[in-house]
Amino acid sequence: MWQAFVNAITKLASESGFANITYLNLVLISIALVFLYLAIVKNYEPLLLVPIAFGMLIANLPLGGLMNPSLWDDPISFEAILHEGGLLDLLYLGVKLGIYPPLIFLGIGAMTDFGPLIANPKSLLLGAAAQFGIFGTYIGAMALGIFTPQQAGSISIIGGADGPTAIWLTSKLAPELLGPIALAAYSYMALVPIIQPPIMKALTTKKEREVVMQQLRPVSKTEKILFPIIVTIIVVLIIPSAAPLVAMLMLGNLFKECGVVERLSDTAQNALTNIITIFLGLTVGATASADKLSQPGFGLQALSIILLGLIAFSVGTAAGVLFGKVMYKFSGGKINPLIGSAGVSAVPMAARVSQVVGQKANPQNFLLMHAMGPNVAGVIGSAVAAGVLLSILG
Amino acid sequence: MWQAFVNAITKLASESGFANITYLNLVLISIALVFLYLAIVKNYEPLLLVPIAFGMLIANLPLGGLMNPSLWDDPISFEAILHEGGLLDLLYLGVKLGIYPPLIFLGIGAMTDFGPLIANPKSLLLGAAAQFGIFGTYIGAMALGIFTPQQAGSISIIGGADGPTAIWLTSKLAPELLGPIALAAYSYMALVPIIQPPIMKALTTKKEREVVMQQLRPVSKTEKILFPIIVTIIVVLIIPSAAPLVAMLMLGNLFKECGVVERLSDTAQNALTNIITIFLGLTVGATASADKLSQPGFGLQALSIILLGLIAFSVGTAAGVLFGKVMYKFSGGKINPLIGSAGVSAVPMAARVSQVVGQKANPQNFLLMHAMGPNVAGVIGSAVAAGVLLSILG
Amino acid sequence: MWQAFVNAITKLASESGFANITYLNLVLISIALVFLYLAIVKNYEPLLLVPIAFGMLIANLPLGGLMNPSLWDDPISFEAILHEGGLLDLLYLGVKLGIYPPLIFLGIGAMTDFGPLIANPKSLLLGAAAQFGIFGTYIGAMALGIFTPQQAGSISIIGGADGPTAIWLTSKLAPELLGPIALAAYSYMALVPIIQPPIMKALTTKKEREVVMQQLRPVSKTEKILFPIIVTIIVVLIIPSAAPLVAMLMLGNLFKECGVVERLSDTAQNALTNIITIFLGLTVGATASADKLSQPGFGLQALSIILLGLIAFSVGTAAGVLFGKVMYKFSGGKINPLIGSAGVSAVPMAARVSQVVGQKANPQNFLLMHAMGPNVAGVIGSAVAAGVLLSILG
Amino acid sequence: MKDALNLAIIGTTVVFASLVLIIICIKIYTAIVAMINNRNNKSINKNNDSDSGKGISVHSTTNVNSSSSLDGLSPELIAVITAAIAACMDSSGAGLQVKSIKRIGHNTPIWNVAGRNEHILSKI
Amino acid sequence: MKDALNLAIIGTTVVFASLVLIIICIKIYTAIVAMINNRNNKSINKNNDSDSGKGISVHSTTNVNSSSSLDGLSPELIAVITAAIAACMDSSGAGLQVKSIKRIGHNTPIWNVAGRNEHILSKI
Amino acid sequence: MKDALNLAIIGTTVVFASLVLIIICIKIYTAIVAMINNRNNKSINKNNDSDSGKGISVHSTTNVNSSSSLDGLSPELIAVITAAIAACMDSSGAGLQVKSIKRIGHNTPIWNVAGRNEHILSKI
Ligand code: NA
Ligand code: NA
Ligand code: NA
Repeated sequence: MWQAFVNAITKLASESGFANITYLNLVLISIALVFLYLAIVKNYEPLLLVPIAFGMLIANLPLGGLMNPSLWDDPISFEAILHEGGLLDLLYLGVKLGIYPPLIFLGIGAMTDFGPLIANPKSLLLGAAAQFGIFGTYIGAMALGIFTPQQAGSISIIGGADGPTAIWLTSKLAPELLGPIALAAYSYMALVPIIQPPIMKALTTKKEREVVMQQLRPVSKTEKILFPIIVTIIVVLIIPSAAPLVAMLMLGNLFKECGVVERLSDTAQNALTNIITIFLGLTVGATASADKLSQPGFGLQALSIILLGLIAFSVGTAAGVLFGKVMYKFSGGKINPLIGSAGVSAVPMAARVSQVVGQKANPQNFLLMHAMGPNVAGVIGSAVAAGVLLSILG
Repeated sequence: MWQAFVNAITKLASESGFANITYLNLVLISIALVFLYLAIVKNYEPLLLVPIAFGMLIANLPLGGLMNPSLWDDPISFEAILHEGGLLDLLYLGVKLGIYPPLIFLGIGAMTDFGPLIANPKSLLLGAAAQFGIFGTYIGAMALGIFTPQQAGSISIIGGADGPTAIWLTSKLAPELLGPIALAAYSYMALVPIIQPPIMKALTTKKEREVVMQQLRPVSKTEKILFPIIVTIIVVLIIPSAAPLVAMLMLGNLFKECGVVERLSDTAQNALTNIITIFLGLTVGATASADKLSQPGFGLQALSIILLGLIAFSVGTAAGVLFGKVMYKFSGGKINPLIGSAGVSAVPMAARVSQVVGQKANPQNFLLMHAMGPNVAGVIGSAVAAGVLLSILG
Repeated sequence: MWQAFVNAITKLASESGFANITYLNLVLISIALVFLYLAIVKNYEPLLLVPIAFGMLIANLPLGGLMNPSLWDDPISFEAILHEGGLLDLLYLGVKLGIYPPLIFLGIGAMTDFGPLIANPKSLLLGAAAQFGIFGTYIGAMALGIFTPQQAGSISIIGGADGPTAIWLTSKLAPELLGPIALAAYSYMALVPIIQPPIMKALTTKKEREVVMQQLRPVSKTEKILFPIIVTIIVVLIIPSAAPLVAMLMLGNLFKECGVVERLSDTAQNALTNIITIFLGLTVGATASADKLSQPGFGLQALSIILLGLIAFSVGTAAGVLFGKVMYKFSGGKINPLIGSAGVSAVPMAARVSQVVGQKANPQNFLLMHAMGPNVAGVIGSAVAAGVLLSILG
Repeated sequence: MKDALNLAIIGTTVVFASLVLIIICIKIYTAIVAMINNRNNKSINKNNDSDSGKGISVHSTTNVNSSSSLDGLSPELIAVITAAIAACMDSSGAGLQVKSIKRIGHNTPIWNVAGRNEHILSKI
Repeated sequence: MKDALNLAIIGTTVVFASLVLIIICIKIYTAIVAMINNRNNKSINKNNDSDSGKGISVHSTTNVNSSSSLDGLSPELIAVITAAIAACMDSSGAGLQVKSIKRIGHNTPIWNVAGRNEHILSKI
Repeated sequence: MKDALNLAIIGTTVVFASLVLIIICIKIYTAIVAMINNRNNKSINKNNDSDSGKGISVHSTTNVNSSSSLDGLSPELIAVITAAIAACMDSSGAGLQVKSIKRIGHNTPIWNVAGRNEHILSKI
C-alpha cells in the first residue's frame, strides 16, 4: 500500500505543472505579470489588459488544458474542438468565428457621439490621414523580410489604434500573432499621452497650436439618427469586407441616437460589451502561450512587432498633424492642426491629448470637442483600412 | 506599377457592392428604410423593428458576406456554417435552433402579471376565442392556392399577435418566409390601435360598451406562484410541442412571482431579453435578403402575406368581441364585450385599446385591468395554437 | 369529414403527454414539486433550486422533446445534437462542455472577499481539513459496492458543499447522476444550519466555544490584489486539472479587487452569473428525467446518494471542528474551534452558523469574520479536491 | 380545403380545451388556497408562539400566504401613486403609461461586507 | 516591396475615397434636414391643431426634428454642470473626466402594474 | 477498497499540500508588502514634489498601497453603518443580513459627453 501511495504521488507530481514548466513559460508568465502591473497600477487600458494578461498567465501554467493550440491548426474541426477543447478553446470560438469584435463594436457604437463629426464633416479627412500609420507600417513590416504579407497586415493594423479592429483582422489573417499584436495595440493605446505630444510639438509652430477653433454648431437629433444609416450603406457598399465592424458600430450608434430602444442601447453598452470583453481578453491573452510561440525566430518577430507598433502610432500621429497643417493653411488659419493627431482613434485618449497640448499653448483653448471629430472618424477609418487589408490579403 | 495599381483598384471596384447591387436589393433596402422610419418616428414596436429593419438593410448590401442563405439549405451542415458562415449566419443559429424565442418568452413571463387572469379565469375563453383569427386565416391562406400548408400555418400565426411565437413557428415550418412574416406580425401589432376600434364599434352597441365591470378581487401571492406551475403541467401534457414557449413563459413568471430569485427575474427581464432581442431582430431581418426572396412568385406571396395578416388581426378581434357578446349575455350584462378584442394578445396594446374605446363610451369606465386577463390569456392561447400547427404540419 | 376530425383528434390525444406519462414520471414530478416548495417557501438555496426543480418538472412531462437523453450517450455527436436536440439539450451543451460552472465561479470570485483569509492564513488549514468529508465519503461510497469509482467520486464531492464544483465534476465523471447529486448538494447546503450545530456542540466544550478571537488585522489593497494571482499560480501548478474552477474564481476576485475594471466585476457578478445560473439550473434539473433514471437499481442508488451526502457534510463538519480543536491547543486557546466547521464552504451559511453557535455560548462573541477565512478557504479546498478526483478518476 | 377546414376545427378545439382545462384548474386551486388561508388565519395566533422556538432558521420564511397584490407598500405611498394615476387617467385615455411601483431587490453577497463589518464592529 | 507599396497606396486611396464620400453625403443630408426643419418650423402652428384630432396615437411621436444636443436639460442644471466642468478644467488639463449627463430610461413593462393600478383605482 | 483508501489519502495530502503552500506564499508576500509599505511611507513626502512635475498623467494612479479595507468611506458614514449593524446584531444572531457598503462605479464613456460639454463650455 505504501508503494501504491508513492506511485500515485509520483504520478501526480509528474503530471503537475512544476515538472513540466519550460523556460519560455516562465518568460511569458513574467511578461503577463508585468502587463497586470501596468494595467492595474498604471491604468494601461485595464478593461482589456487585465483579462488579456490573466489569460496569458493561465495559458502558460502547463497542463491546465484550458487551451490546446493544436486544435486550431488548419484544417479546423469544430467537432474535435467541442470534444477535446478546454474552457478557453470553447470561449475562443467567439474570436475565431469573428463574433466578439463586432459585438464590442456594437457597444462602442452605443457609447459614441458622432455629433462633433457631423457638425464638422471635414474631420473625416483627418481620420483618413492618420490611417497612413497603418499603410506606412505595412511597407516597413514587409521590408524587414521576416513576415508574410498577412502577418505584416496584422501588425500594421496596430497603427489603427483600435483594439477590437486589430484583434478582428489578426484573428483572420495571422492568428499565430494574435497575443503579441493585441498586447502591443492596447499598450500603445495606453501610451498615447506619452507618444503623441513630442511629435505634435515638433511638427507645429506655437502660433498654430494657439489657434482657437470656432464653436461647433449644434447637431439635430434627425442628423444623428441618419448618420449611422448612411455611413453603413456607403462603407459596406465600397468595402464589403469591413461590414461586420462598421455595420455593428453603426447599429449600436443607431440604438443610442434613435431614442426609442434605450433598453437595447443600455444592454449593448453594458452587459453585452462587458461579457464579451471578458471572453475576448481572456482568450486573446491565452493565445500567447509557449506552445504557440516557441517556433524559431519568434523572439525577433516579437521585438519587431514592438518596434513596428511604435512606428505605426508615430507615423499615424505625424500624418494626422501634417494633414491638419494642410487644413490650417486652406482654412486660412481656422483649423488647429493639433486635432489631426486625434485621427489615430484611441478614443477618447487621443482627443484628450489634443486638448492638453492645445491648452498648454493657449490656456483659453478648448480643442476637446473639435478633436472628437477626427477621433471617431479614425475608428471608421481604421475599420475601412482593416476591410481593405482583409480584402487584399485574406 | 501604375498598371498594378489600376488592376487592384479595378478588382476592388468589381468586388464592391456598387457593382453587384440588384434591383431587388434596392427595393428591399427601401422597404428596410421605411420600416426604420416607422419604428423610430412612428414608434412601431421599435424594440424589434429597429433591429429587424437594420438586419434587412445590411443583408441587402451585396457581398458583405454577413449572411449566406445557401448555407441554410437542407440538409444543413453545422460544421459548414461554422467554417463559412458570416456574423449573421452564426447569430442566426439561435433562431434556427429555436433558442431565441423561448428565451424571449422567459423574459416576457418575468414581466407579465397573470393576476387579472387568475382573478377572472373566464377571461381565458376570450383568449381562446381570439385565436380563431389564426385558424380562420389558415383556411384563407390555403384557399389562395399559392402556399404550402407549412407556409399557410406560418402566415396564419400572424393572427396570434405575438412576435416571438410567430418567429418560432415560422423558423420551424417555413423559414423562407421568416422575414416577411416577422415584419408583418410586428407591424400589425403596432397598428392594433388603428385596426381594432372600428371593428369593436361595429360589432357592439353603445349600451354594451358602457358596461362598467365589477372590481377584480385581489389575488394572493400563493395563487400567483401556483399559476405558472399548473399551466405548465396542463399545457405541456395536452400539447407537448408547445413546451418550449409555454414552459419558458411560465418559468419566467415563476421567477417573478416566487419572490426569492429577484436576481434571476431581473436578468431575465433585462440583460438576457435585450441581448436576445438584438440578435433575434438582426438575424430575422437579415433573412429578408434578395438572395432568398428572388424566387418567382414571391411578390404575389408577399402581398398575400400583408393581406392575410390584416385579415388575421381583424378576424381575431371580431371573434374576441363576438365571444365577449356571448359572455355579456350569459353573465346578465356584467361583462363588457370590448375586453374580448384584447384576446388577440399584442400585450399590452390591445388591452389599452379596450380601455380607450370603453372610456369613450363611458368616461367612468376603467376596462384596462379586465382586458389584461384576455390579453395575457391570448399569449397562452397563441402558443397553444402554434403547438397545434407545429404538431400537425411539422 | 367527421371521421377525419375524429382521427386527427385521436392522433393528437395519443401524442399528448396524458397518454404517455409513466409512473416514474409522476414520482419525479412530485419530487420536483417538493423541491419547488422547499426552494420557494423554505428558502432552500432558491437561486439554484427553483431552476433545477422546474427543469426536472418539465423534463418529466412526456414528449415535450425539450431534452433527449439518448443524444448524450457516448460517443456524442455534436452535429446530431444541433440537428435533433431540443431547447434543453442545446442549453445543456454549456454543462457538458464544462463552461457554466467556471463562469459561475467567475461571478463568485467577484463577490468573495478573501481579506479574512489573508489576515489569518492559518484558516486555510481548516479549509483543507473539512475536505476530509469528501475523501471519507469516497471510501464509504466505494464500500457500498454499487457505484463505479467515477460515481463514488462524484457523490463524495457533495461533501465539498459547493454546488458548481459538484456539478462540474459530476458532469465529467458521472453525468448519469448529475440531477440527484446537484439536488443533494444544494439541499444539504440549505440544511447546513440544521446539520452542523449538533455536531459542533458535541465535539467542543463550552469553554472552547466561548473563546473570543483576536481582531483581524486590516488587509491592504495590494495584498488583496496579489492574492488571486498567487493562488492561481500555485494551485494550477500543483493540480492542473483544477484550473478551470480555480483560475476563474481568482480572475473574478482580481476583477473585484484590482479596482480598475468595475464594469467587468459588476457584470460578472450580475448579468453573466444570473444568465448562467438559469441555464445551468434548468438543464441540470432536466437530467433528472425518467428516461435517464429508469435503469434497474437506481432507487437504491438515489437513497445511497442521500445518505452519503449527509455523511459527507457531517464528516466534513466534524473534521473541521476537530482540526480546530488541534489549532486551539497549539495556539494556546486563541482559536475558537467553532470556526473549523465553516471550512466545508457553503459560503456564507456555514460561517454564519459558526457565528450563531459561538454567540450562543458567549453573547459577546463575534466569530463571523474569523469563520469567513476557513469558509472561503473551503471553496479553494474543494476545487482542489475536485481536481484530484478528476485527475485520478477522469 | 377539407384538410384546412379540419385543421382549423381541430386547432380551435384544442385551444379551447386547453384553456378550459386551465380555467377548471384555476377554479379548483384558488378555492383550495382560499380554504387553507381561512383555516390558517384562524390558527395563526397559536402557531406564532410554537414557531419561535423551532430552532435555527437563517432566512425568515417568506410569507407566501398573505393576500396582497401590493407587496407591502405603505398607504401613504399608495395615496401618492393613486393621485398620479388618477391625474393621468383624466387627461388622456391612450397615453396611459404608469411606471411600475417596485422595490429594488438587494442581492449584495453577504460575504463581501464581512471584512468591513468586522472592522466596524471592533470600534463599537 | 512593389506589392507592399501598391497595397499602401490602394489602401490610402480607398480610405480617403470612403471618407470623402461620407463627407459629401453628410453635407447633402444635413442640408436637406436643415431645409425641412426650416419649412416645418414655419408651418408648425398650423399643424398643431389638425394633428390633435387625428385619432388614437398610443405613444406620442418622438420629436425627432428638434435641434438639441442637450436632450432637454433645464438651464439651471446646465449652469451647475458648467460650473463643475469649469472648475475641473482650471485645475488640470489631463484628468478631465466629466460624468455623463443622462436621464435613466424607464422600461418597466406596463402590464406589470396592471393589477396594482386596478386595485388602487378602486379606492379613488 | 485499498484503492479507495489510497485515493482518500492522496487527496487529503494534495489538498493539505496545496493549501499549506498557499499559506507560506501569503506569509512571504504579505511580509514583503508590509516592508515596502513601511519604506514608502517614510519617503512619501519627498516623492510628492518630484512626481508633480513628471508630465502628462491622464489617469491619476490608483493608490494601491494604502492599507484600508473600507475603501475610503467617511467616518460619519461608518458611524451610521456601525449603529445599524449593532442594532441588527443585538436582535438576532442568525438573520444577520447587512447590505453592502459600496460606491456605484461610473463607467459613462467620456466621449458621450463631449458634444454637451463643448456646448456648455462656450457659455462660460
Ligand atoms: Na483608427
Ligand atoms: Na395571441
Ligand atoms: Na468546500
